Amino acid sequence: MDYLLDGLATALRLLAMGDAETFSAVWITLAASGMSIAACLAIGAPLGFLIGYHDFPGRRAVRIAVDTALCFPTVVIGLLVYLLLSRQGPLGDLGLLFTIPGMSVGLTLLGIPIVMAMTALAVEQADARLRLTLLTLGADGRQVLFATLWETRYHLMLAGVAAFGRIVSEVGISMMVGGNIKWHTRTITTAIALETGKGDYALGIALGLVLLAIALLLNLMLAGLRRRAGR
Amino acid sequence: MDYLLDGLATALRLLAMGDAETFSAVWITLAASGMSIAACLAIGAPLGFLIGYHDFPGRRAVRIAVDTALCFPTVVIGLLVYLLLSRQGPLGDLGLLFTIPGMSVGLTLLGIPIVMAMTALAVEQADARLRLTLLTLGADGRQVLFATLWETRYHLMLAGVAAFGRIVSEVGISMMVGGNIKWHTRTITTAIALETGKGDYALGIALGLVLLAIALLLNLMLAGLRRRAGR
Amino acid sequence: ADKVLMMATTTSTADTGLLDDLAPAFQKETGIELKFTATGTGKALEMGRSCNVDVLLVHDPEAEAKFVGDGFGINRVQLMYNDFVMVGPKADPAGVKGKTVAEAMKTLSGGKAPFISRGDKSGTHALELRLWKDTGVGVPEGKEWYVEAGQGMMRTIAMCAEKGGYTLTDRGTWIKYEAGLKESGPLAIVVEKDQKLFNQYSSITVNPAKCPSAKADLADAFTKWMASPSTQKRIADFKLMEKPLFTPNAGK
Amino acid sequence: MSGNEMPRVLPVTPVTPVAPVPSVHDDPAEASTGVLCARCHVPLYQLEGVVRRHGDRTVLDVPRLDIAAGGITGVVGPNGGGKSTLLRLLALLDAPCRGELRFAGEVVGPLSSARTAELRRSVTLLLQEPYLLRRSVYENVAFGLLVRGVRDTADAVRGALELVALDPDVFLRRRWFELSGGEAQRVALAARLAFSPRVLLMDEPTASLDEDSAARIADAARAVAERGTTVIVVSHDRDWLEPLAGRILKVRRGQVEG
Amino acid sequence: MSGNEMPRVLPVTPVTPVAPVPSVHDDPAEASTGVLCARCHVPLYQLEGVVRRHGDRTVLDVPRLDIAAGGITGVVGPNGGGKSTLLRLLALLDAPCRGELRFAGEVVGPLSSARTAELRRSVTLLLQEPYLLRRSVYENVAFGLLVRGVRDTADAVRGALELVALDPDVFLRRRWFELSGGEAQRVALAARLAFSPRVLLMDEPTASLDEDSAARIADAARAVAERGTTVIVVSHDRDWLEPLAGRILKVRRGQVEG
Ligand SMILES: Nc1ncnc2c1ncn2[C@@H]1O[C@H](COP(=O)(O)OP(=O)(O)OP(=O)(O)O)[C@@H](O)[C@H]1O
Ligand SMILES: Nc1ncnc2c1ncn2[C@@H]1O[C@H](COP(=O)(O)OP(=O)(O)OP(=O)(O)O)[C@@H](O)[C@H]1O
Ligand SMILES: [Mg+2]
Ligand SMILES: [Mg+2]
Repeated sequence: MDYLLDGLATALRLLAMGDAETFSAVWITLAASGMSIAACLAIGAPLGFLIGYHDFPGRRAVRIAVDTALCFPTVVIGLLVYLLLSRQGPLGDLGLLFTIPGMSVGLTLLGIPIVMAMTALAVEQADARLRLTLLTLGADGRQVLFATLWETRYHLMLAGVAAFGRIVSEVGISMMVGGNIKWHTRTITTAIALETGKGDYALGIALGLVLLAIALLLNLMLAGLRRRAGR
Repeated sequence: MDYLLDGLATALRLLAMGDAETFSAVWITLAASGMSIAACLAIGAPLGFLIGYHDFPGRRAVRIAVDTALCFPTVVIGLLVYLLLSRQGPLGDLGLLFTIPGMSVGLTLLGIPIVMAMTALAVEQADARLRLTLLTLGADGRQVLFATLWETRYHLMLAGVAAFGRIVSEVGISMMVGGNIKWHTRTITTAIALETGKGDYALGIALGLVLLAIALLLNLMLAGLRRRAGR
Repeated sequence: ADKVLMMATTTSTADTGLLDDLAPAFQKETGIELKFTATGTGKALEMGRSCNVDVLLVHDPEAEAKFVGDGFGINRVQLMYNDFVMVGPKADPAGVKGKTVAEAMKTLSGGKAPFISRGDKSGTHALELRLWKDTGVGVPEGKEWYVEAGQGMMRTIAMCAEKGGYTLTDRGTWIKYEAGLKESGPLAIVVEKDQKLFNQYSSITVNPAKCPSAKADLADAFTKWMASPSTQKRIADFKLMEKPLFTPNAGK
Repeated sequence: MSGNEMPRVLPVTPVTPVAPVPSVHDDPAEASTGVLCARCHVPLYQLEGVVRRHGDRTVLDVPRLDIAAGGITGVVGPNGGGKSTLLRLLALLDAPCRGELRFAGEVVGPLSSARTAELRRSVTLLLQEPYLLRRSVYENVAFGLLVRGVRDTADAVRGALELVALDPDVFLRRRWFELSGGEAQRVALAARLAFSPRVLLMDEPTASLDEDSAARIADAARAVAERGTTVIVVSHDRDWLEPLAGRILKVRRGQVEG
Repeated sequence: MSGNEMPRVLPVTPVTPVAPVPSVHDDPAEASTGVLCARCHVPLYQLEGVVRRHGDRTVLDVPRLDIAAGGITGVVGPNGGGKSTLLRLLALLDAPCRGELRFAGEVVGPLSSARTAELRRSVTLLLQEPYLLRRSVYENVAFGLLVRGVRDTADAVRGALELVALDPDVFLRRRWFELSGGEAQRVALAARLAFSPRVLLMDEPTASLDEDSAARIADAARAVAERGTTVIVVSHDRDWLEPLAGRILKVRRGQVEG
């Protein structure tokens, strides 16, 4: 288990020395996953509310489809987005292949089902009186949406955390769509894949620790927010 | 987008023809993820209950650690389990490297934080009267555990589905620990990674569709169960 | 940089660090930024076919010939080579040490020890398959001792060590593997310096007639720069763990 | 233990403005016909052949029922009789499985329609087991005002809390779980009073209240009724209800009498 | 609408066995001292200097209070007085912040200790807002028996439902959400009666019950008290409580009198 200690030492060194490659990867990771998680929540939470709150024909089918989408392998999402953004693909003219926004498209697709499924369940399992209370107090559709999401805010937060975890730790999409290009689209995870592929396990572990450190920091900030949001 | 149609056609052909390699990968995928998800639920749900139900010193720290663990890159988990199971590693004598049970160990580690986090939240956010009701009806510790998990069963189901989705779609652990050995440890996702690595996108997409078909089947079965479990 | 050249290449050129050494020099001398994505040769060729890159640096002569023959690429220039070695347990249980690669593979087909195949359609894999055919044994697919890994070179070597088997590897990855273990690993080179183990790298410009967006001018500039004497010397001087990895052979 | 830990019952003057929402009419007669009732002199609610089922169990079956605007109507009956079911229909939260419900002369359409949502805004229901939003008391009581676009909620919230005999200074900043059963019940009622609803439906508002508070709720009901609100209230407490209600409906086995 | 859609009130004979749980004593005097009380003639509950706080708000402050075993004790007082707080202490669900609570002569230790869990098994509390498990009525009522290892629950469950005036044939298979407010309240009470608790604490058991049902609950309380159960009941309904309770405690502003 020397690799672990080596990895820890290397991680500290990379961070302390301000290793440019590492910081570039950190920055790209944050940019790509930040954009994606924002899009995931903005799209996934309202959609999740819709399928958790309303009883429309085909709702069960949609729920099952969303749950199934949780099993979408990242390589396949990566492949599909690659084909979409590829120069000859339908969106090739946007020139998004091998760019951070391009990666974010794929990562957003990865995260949306998670946010949708968890929001839908939280809304569906919320106290039945919540809906009646909001309606009888005069809330309109949009107000019911926001008030319900606020009542289930801890579930929404976990949905965000889970989707973020999935996005920030995946490698297939970033690799396929981003191309793992140094200084441009190399994220921490694609760097890890590269280093472990080369057999440089200590560096791989070090980068993994860097990623966890970032995740820890973000979770600490969220815990602060959570505390503010009351019980 | 020819690849998509090609992929669909190939997927149908692989399944209809009973392609031996594909079925081997399907079987290995089901075996590895089945074992792992069972272990995840058996370990993660009680642990999740503990941190959601009890108020012990350090509970918040544990919750944050679990949320952070959601960001663990699969490559790093794969690497750690690889080092653990490799000949010179502490568990090398078990001979689990490059075997399905070995992969399951890594996949279980991947899934546990998801089950834990979601169970803990469900238990914590359950109606406060549930705890009082169970205690005052005379339930002992174990009975409170099971009754609470049963009351939050839909959350537990989603936790299972989400963890399964994560496990079945990941590629880093299966690749590192399993070794992607044909007929032995090649899962659908490692096969996809291999095929897309070769540039054989249609076959990659076909295998992805096979995986989704399996996931759909399992989710349909679960939806049946869910219906049985009442509202 | 406003002039950006997009290249797809094989993992070996990137993993050894050669391109990390060359790219900054290239930018400094020509003002062109070289962006490269490292994948298997198969996928690299596909990226060329789908017009997502401008130039390729790959090592599978047969597939390359087909790529050019189909009109996807032009201006294929051979730039350098390295060689393959066969590695196996230090104790050499199959007894192949010192043999030619053909003899060694015939011996291995007896099944005394596992043989780990890349199994991933990479350049290395293509060579291995060719060797099995040339020796007359044929590809031993499905045999108990024939392990088809489907992984990168480094992981295949690691698996070879775990399983106590034999495998074919490019010398660069082998040097890195050995260096990583500080020379205490269970494996050693058993067969090397056989001319059948020759590994040619070439660059190919993506055909602008098929891909209007491809920057053929920049690609040609890259090829020219790579083939220039100063770069060729730079390649010859590139060392990993004090051992040279690539032999330049542009124009030969 | 200091004095302000216990809710003090403050004096409520009947003229206290309940909320600064438009169209609080001084003339009760006008109020009931004003905004809502296009055709005047029409009963506020008209039910015809209204049936509510759960599965194959008919839980409410009302061949014909009119409820006039204004005044206080009591609803009594045994457990499971159908009182709550009736109130949820009147609150436009559930739709009849069969039959027609008219509100202020207008047939109520599908629950999800924009028009029903509009009509629903003038009606409010205090649930039998009230639910408080997971926020502060202040935010709970202000909610109905905020969703109506009222910005300045402070006075109305205080007024509403005083109406239900809760001291605003003690309770405004409490969070939803820091309340006793009866306090929570009264906060929920205050949340319904704050925005001066046209129709106030209350399902057992005094179930967990002490006698003093119950009397104060009766006063509050009278006060809002006097200002034009139609009040319909379910109660098992005959002694409390009878002096209050002008008309009493009996609901038993899904049938409405009286 | 057929007759069995409405709960029929069945006759309850006081001799109906509530549940086949061991140690149901025929002699009430013995019951209160039997299994639980090692040192006999000791009050069932002894509170000394017991204080409950929330933040810096003291919500209960009991310098000294004894409650004898057996009989029916009433608890009254204004909203927010501390009644529910007191009952939760007596149910061993909350611990005093300060002071000592003795149960059957034994000092109650930390809530999470095994001994407290054991003691808690002989006490049950009907919450002010009862919660039903997301299961059928049958499973709700049988739960207390099942966790005590009783396998054959059918008779006890039927007996308990009859005690609260719910027809088992109508309600046994209903799911938790298929109940009216008063029906749910009574199912929750039946769930507490089914396993013949030693101490039955009820927090406003009649809050949403009709008059008939309330009278039946009073009968049920008398019946279990006669068979040795100590009954402590909070109510705002003086007319209902006074004829029932042998002793009445007044809880107001966190102080207990009487
Ligand atoms: N979701 C449901 N599914 C099936 N039956 C239901 C449902 N909700 C209520 N019921 C039944 O409908 C009948 C009427 O219920 P309702 O809640 O209107 O009674 P209520 O008069 O308000 O009684 P209470 O005084 O107990 O509150 C009852 O028999 C009840 O069991
Ligand atoms: N979690 C809490 N945090 C802070 N204060 C609380 C909390 N729970 C209760 N209180 C306060 O404690 C006091 C006593 O509450 P308790 O529920 O015991 O009253 P009660 O006598 O049962 O009243 P009611 O008749 O309304 O049910 C009240 O003033 C209440 O606001
Ligand atoms: Mg009701
Ligand atoms: Mg109370």
